[in-house]
Amino acid sequence: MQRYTDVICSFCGTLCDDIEVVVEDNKIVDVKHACRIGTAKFLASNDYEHRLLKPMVRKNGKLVEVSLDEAIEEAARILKDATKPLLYGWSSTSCEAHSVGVELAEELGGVIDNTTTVCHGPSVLAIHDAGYISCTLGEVKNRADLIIYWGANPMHGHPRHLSRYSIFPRGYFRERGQQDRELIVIDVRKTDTAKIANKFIKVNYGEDYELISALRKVVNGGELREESVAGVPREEIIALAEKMKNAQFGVLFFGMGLTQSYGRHRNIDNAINLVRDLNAHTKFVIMAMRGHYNVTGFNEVLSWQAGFPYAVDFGRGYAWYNPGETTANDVLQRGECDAALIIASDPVSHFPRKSIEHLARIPFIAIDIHPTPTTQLADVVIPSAIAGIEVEGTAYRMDAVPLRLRKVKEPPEGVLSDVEILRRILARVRGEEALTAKAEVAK
Amino acid sequence: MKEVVLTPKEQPSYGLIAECISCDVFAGKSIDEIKALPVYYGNKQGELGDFFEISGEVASSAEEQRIVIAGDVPKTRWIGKEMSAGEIVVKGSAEMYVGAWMRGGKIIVEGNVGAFSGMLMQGGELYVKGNAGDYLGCSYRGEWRGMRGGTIIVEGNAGMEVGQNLNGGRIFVKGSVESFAGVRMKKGLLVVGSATDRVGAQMVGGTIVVLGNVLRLLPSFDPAGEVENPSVADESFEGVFNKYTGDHAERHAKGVLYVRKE
Amino acid sequence: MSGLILKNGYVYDPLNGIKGEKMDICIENGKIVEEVSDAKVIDCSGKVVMPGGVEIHSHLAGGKVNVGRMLRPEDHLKNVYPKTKLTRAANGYSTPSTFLTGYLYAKLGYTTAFTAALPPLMARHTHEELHDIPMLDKGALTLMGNNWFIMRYLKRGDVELAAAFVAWLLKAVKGYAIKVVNPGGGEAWGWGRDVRSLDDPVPHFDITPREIISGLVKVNEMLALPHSIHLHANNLGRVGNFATTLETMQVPNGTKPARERQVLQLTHAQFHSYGGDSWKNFASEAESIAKAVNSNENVIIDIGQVVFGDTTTMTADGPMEYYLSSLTGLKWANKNIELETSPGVTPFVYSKRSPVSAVQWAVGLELALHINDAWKVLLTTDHPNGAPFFKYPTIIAWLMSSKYREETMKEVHSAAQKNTTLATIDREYDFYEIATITRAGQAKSLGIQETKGHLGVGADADVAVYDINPEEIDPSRDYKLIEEKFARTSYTIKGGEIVVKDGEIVKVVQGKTLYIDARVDESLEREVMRDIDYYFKRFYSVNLANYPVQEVYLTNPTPVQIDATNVR
Amino acid sequence: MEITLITGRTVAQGEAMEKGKIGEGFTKACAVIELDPEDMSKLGAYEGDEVRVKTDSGEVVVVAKKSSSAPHPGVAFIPMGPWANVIVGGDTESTGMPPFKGTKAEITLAKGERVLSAAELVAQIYTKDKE
Repeated sequence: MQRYTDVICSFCGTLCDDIEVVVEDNKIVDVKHACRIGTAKFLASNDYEHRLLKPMVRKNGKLVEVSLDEAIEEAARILKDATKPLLYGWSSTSCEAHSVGVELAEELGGVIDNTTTVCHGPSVLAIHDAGYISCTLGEVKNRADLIIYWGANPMHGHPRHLSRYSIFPRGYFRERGQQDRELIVIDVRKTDTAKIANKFIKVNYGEDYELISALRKVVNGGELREESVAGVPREEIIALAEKMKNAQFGVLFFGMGLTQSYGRHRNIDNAINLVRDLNAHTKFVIMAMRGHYNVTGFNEVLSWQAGFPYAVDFGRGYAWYNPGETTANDVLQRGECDAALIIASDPVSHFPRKSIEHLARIPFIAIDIHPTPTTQLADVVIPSAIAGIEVEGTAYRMDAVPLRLRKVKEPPEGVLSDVEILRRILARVRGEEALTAKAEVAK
Repeated sequence: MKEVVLTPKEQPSYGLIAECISCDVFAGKSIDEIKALPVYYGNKQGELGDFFEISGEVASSAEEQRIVIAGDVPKTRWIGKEMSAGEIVVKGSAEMYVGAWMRGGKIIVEGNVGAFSGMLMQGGELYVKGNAGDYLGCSYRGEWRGMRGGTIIVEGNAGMEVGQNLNGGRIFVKGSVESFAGVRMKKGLLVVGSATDRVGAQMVGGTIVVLGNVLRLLPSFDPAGEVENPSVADESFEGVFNKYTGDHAERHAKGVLYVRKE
Repeated sequence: MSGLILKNGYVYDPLNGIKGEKMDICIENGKIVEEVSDAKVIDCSGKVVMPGGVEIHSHLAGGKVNVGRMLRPEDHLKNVYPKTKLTRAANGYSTPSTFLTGYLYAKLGYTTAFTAALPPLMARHTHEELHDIPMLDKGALTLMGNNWFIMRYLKRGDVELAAAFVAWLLKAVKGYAIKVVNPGGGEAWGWGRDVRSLDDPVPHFDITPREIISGLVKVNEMLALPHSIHLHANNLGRVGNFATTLETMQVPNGTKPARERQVLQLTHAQFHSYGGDSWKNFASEAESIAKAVNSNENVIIDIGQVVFGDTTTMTADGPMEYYLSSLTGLKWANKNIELETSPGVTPFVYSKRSPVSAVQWAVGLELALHINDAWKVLLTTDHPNGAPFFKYPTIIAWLMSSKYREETMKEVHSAAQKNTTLATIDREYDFYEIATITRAGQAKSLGIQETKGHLGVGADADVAVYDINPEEIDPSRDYKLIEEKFARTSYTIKGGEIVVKDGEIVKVVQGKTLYIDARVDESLEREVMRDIDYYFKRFYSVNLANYPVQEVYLTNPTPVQIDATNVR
Repeated sequence: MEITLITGRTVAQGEAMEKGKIGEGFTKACAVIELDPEDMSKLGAYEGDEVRVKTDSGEVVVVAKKSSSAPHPGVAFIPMGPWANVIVGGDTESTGMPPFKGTKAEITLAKGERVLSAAELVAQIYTKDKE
């Protein structure tokens, strides 16, 4: 029996690093401190019945088991033959895998994009225009006295966010924890997070932008003419603006309630500017509630390697970026890509039908840890080891703090890490000798 | 003017980057040289002649050059990029980025244009008989110094964020526009037939004129009375307009919005 | 690896006192050697040969640089290079991609570069980016001027514990030196405030910037670290800040350096040499600062030169970036980092028509020209704050040619003429002085002069060969040629390998990463670990076990061993 | 009845997803629509009833569930997953982001109709038409 402490949970962007895991005979038998989802992820790694274990290639319409070398060879062939391959996913694997992925995209002259495109892509667009006035989560824990979640429901999406970083923990300047803080939730529904808030403000669907504009006008000394904006009475807006201005350290966490709804990136642009306005009065910061545990890491790697955070087209040998043109859903819906590699993501479950109709039509490779609707439609399926459980690597928390993922157990026999699989595909694309056929199990 | 005619053959599904379709590039070349100009699709490089039948007369200077695209080019991008003089006529619809970074001359599109057309224009005229996509006359992502000169005229409708970060020049959309027309506008003139909502969002300067309806105004715009036949620069607009200032979400905003009274 | 002989070049090697003598440089196994038998000969006749350039202060890598990239996609439409068989796709002007950063430095003849500000909690990120910067040996100046542990220890007078903490921190984050940015101001920014003088107390910590600086100077000399403390003083960029700067230079008075170097490097001094009392009468005080440097044995500066154009400012001085973005109204990024620091980023355009930019441009040059001893001046742009680093050739040309300065002066706002002394200066740098401020002096300040910044036997074989014939070119007159030739080496040799030829990358190599591995007394270490443990459990958002950076992140990790067991 | 459809994460969806998307748990967690109780009675639906959700992009049968976040009349929620995503709109309005929240949908009772599993749904809607 082996007990591991300080293990990092590779589920969501909260990236809790205090997990204890007990392993017996290469099986995780106990998980402490993790949330329901994190625990499920650790324990599910044992469940080989629900894991992908063998590489598969579609032959005569059916996926059949093949050797790893054959799967790699076929994957390389599909990608090499393509004129505009799309390399998508990435958010649930390590930065080391991202790094090889960027090199592969460059080599292929393909388009590389990650799930940012369907979560905080709009936030990135807003950052381009407005900037990003933020902090690390420890700052929130130590200093924040006013915490706002807007269009975010961490009780479901980031179950330990509240207890580790925002409302509940005791901090250096907030010794009494929750008693020293106030929680406000702004949403279209009274979510489970809203239920524990000191105040819930219900905004009409699709009118967040108007509410932010009204708040900014008040914060900047203007008068509000309307009786109510976005379903929120004027007095309440003025009171909220006052509360924000009078906080010692305020934080606005926002989620997909703002990025995916009407207004998209402009909701965030306006929200960042609200926070900027508040800095003329007090200390205020804003933070995106990033979903996948390493969605942020991909943005970091691609930015330092290619200059842009997501949705990069290497077609002409250099990076070209313009979301709306180079983003996965647009490339798919316009029917531009003629092959794809999907890794650590399940777009068939999570992309709109119009995008998947094209994906289903083109040859594509799926690399994942377990079967998904995406692997169901893929032409090559390559099982991979779980980063953060079976493989080490780097991941970036939602506040861009980088942590080293740990390894607590061996992957299933013959199953390689994403890094190793990608390296082999890259080598074959380059026409280099096939790496040793013997599965070199990921370190 | 001398005219070169490009008759489209089959368009690639990948999107065709044809920034060489510009009077500046064509002028002074032979037809064979024009046929051999590079175009890009996916990870491949091809020649303009692979996708167009090319004939006609080449001028010695851009000013004297006219290019006619004799049909729909729904996958062709970047027509007239950085063009400084001459005329391009598209007898059909084109895709994204028509007239991006254009500095002079004229582009006429008889059909529709895709998103990001007129991006960061500095001069010249882009005339669209059909509709325009999103981000007409926009800036590039993150660039706060947007379109700063020239004129865009669209007879039909346009999409989201017309004139985003507009920093000079004029945009006229005779039909309707989607949300966020004139978002983050700083200078210049934007005239639209009608608008849905969030007109002038985060604008700090410049003028927007709506000749018809606005579905909903932002709460951060303030009424500033009625104006009859307002004129902006050398353009005047007939009728009685409600004048608003904004966007007062921004400090020191000096944007002006006119909406014609019904 | 066979040897190389660089034959018959004009060698400028200030650390060895060589001033343009025609010499051969022999290379074997990555080192400079006395002689070599089996060697490829490179004819360097009619060419200048210098040690590889050393960069002491450049925002090369890390969270803040990447925030700059994410903030500015428009910056990455410039300087675009498609991939080649050898090099990766690369782009970016003020915030180049990592690969481009390496390639561009190599083309300038630089072979070593230190990143200016590593925030400890984000250290892994900095090292990940350094990993992807080829061509250079690297190190990281580590931010400590607003660190809670340090402020608490120094307040209590526990200099030994502070030293033990610094030793632990440098090893944990694989850092190289003590960097101090707006001491106290970074913590105050946690509440949206700043400190504005050396005696302004830091909120809640009851310590002053003066105490932080003098304490860290003591710690640095106690540990006898190779570099001195590296200080970004308070009030950066503020009108009239020279008074604070002058006062700051007096803080370490009486301190004996533990090594042969300064005790204080005042970084990007250009941004700290301003007079006047409003933007309307903004003026240079470079002469006063230069005088103070001339008469102070303890202090050297790097200039932080401004070159006109569009750039991205980034610093751990959070309140300053807020202030700057409030002046320009441009987009602004901020990132308070728990218990440690508070960086910010905002774009900036230095315009020739702006009186302020014109004065800023002059101030940097004035500093370099008024300070008599070139060993006390290091060439930097505080990349990318004053300008991108690849503008160095322009600055070299300005320093070597008063005529070029006059020409530029004509193009810029008259404030440069009226409110600075630049127009009155005739001094022109020679090649020896240029080699001093770009290599030798930088290596000496960093304490790496045994192997870097010179061409004596035993040095690392890092060499730059420029196509300049000092007997034919008159830099004063041929300044455009100087600008051109310093931008593209004939050869850059890194660790004995030719990596650039005729301004093009011919080989991509991975450099070393230097970091400090200082050993302190065990009981002292135990004591400091108890505090570290306590603070991590309560106030950090990551567990202590997950904080230190593993060596796997470093390219060719090269610890610099320091025995500090006598501290106590 | 017309509603505005929003989609997003839930703990149950996250947990089920990590346990594998082939099992019944995933269907249970994601093939549901959370409705405002008033909307439910207007529709005549009870907890556990099948309803058909139809948009411009397609239609899907899911199970009605009383929302615990009510009141939010006119707004309904389906957890992210294949059921939601075969009916959300596609147009990114040149931003890259499809409209995952805010699709107009028509819901009708579909008592007794079978709720497909993820695999069945995918097989029904998407075809591999190669070779």
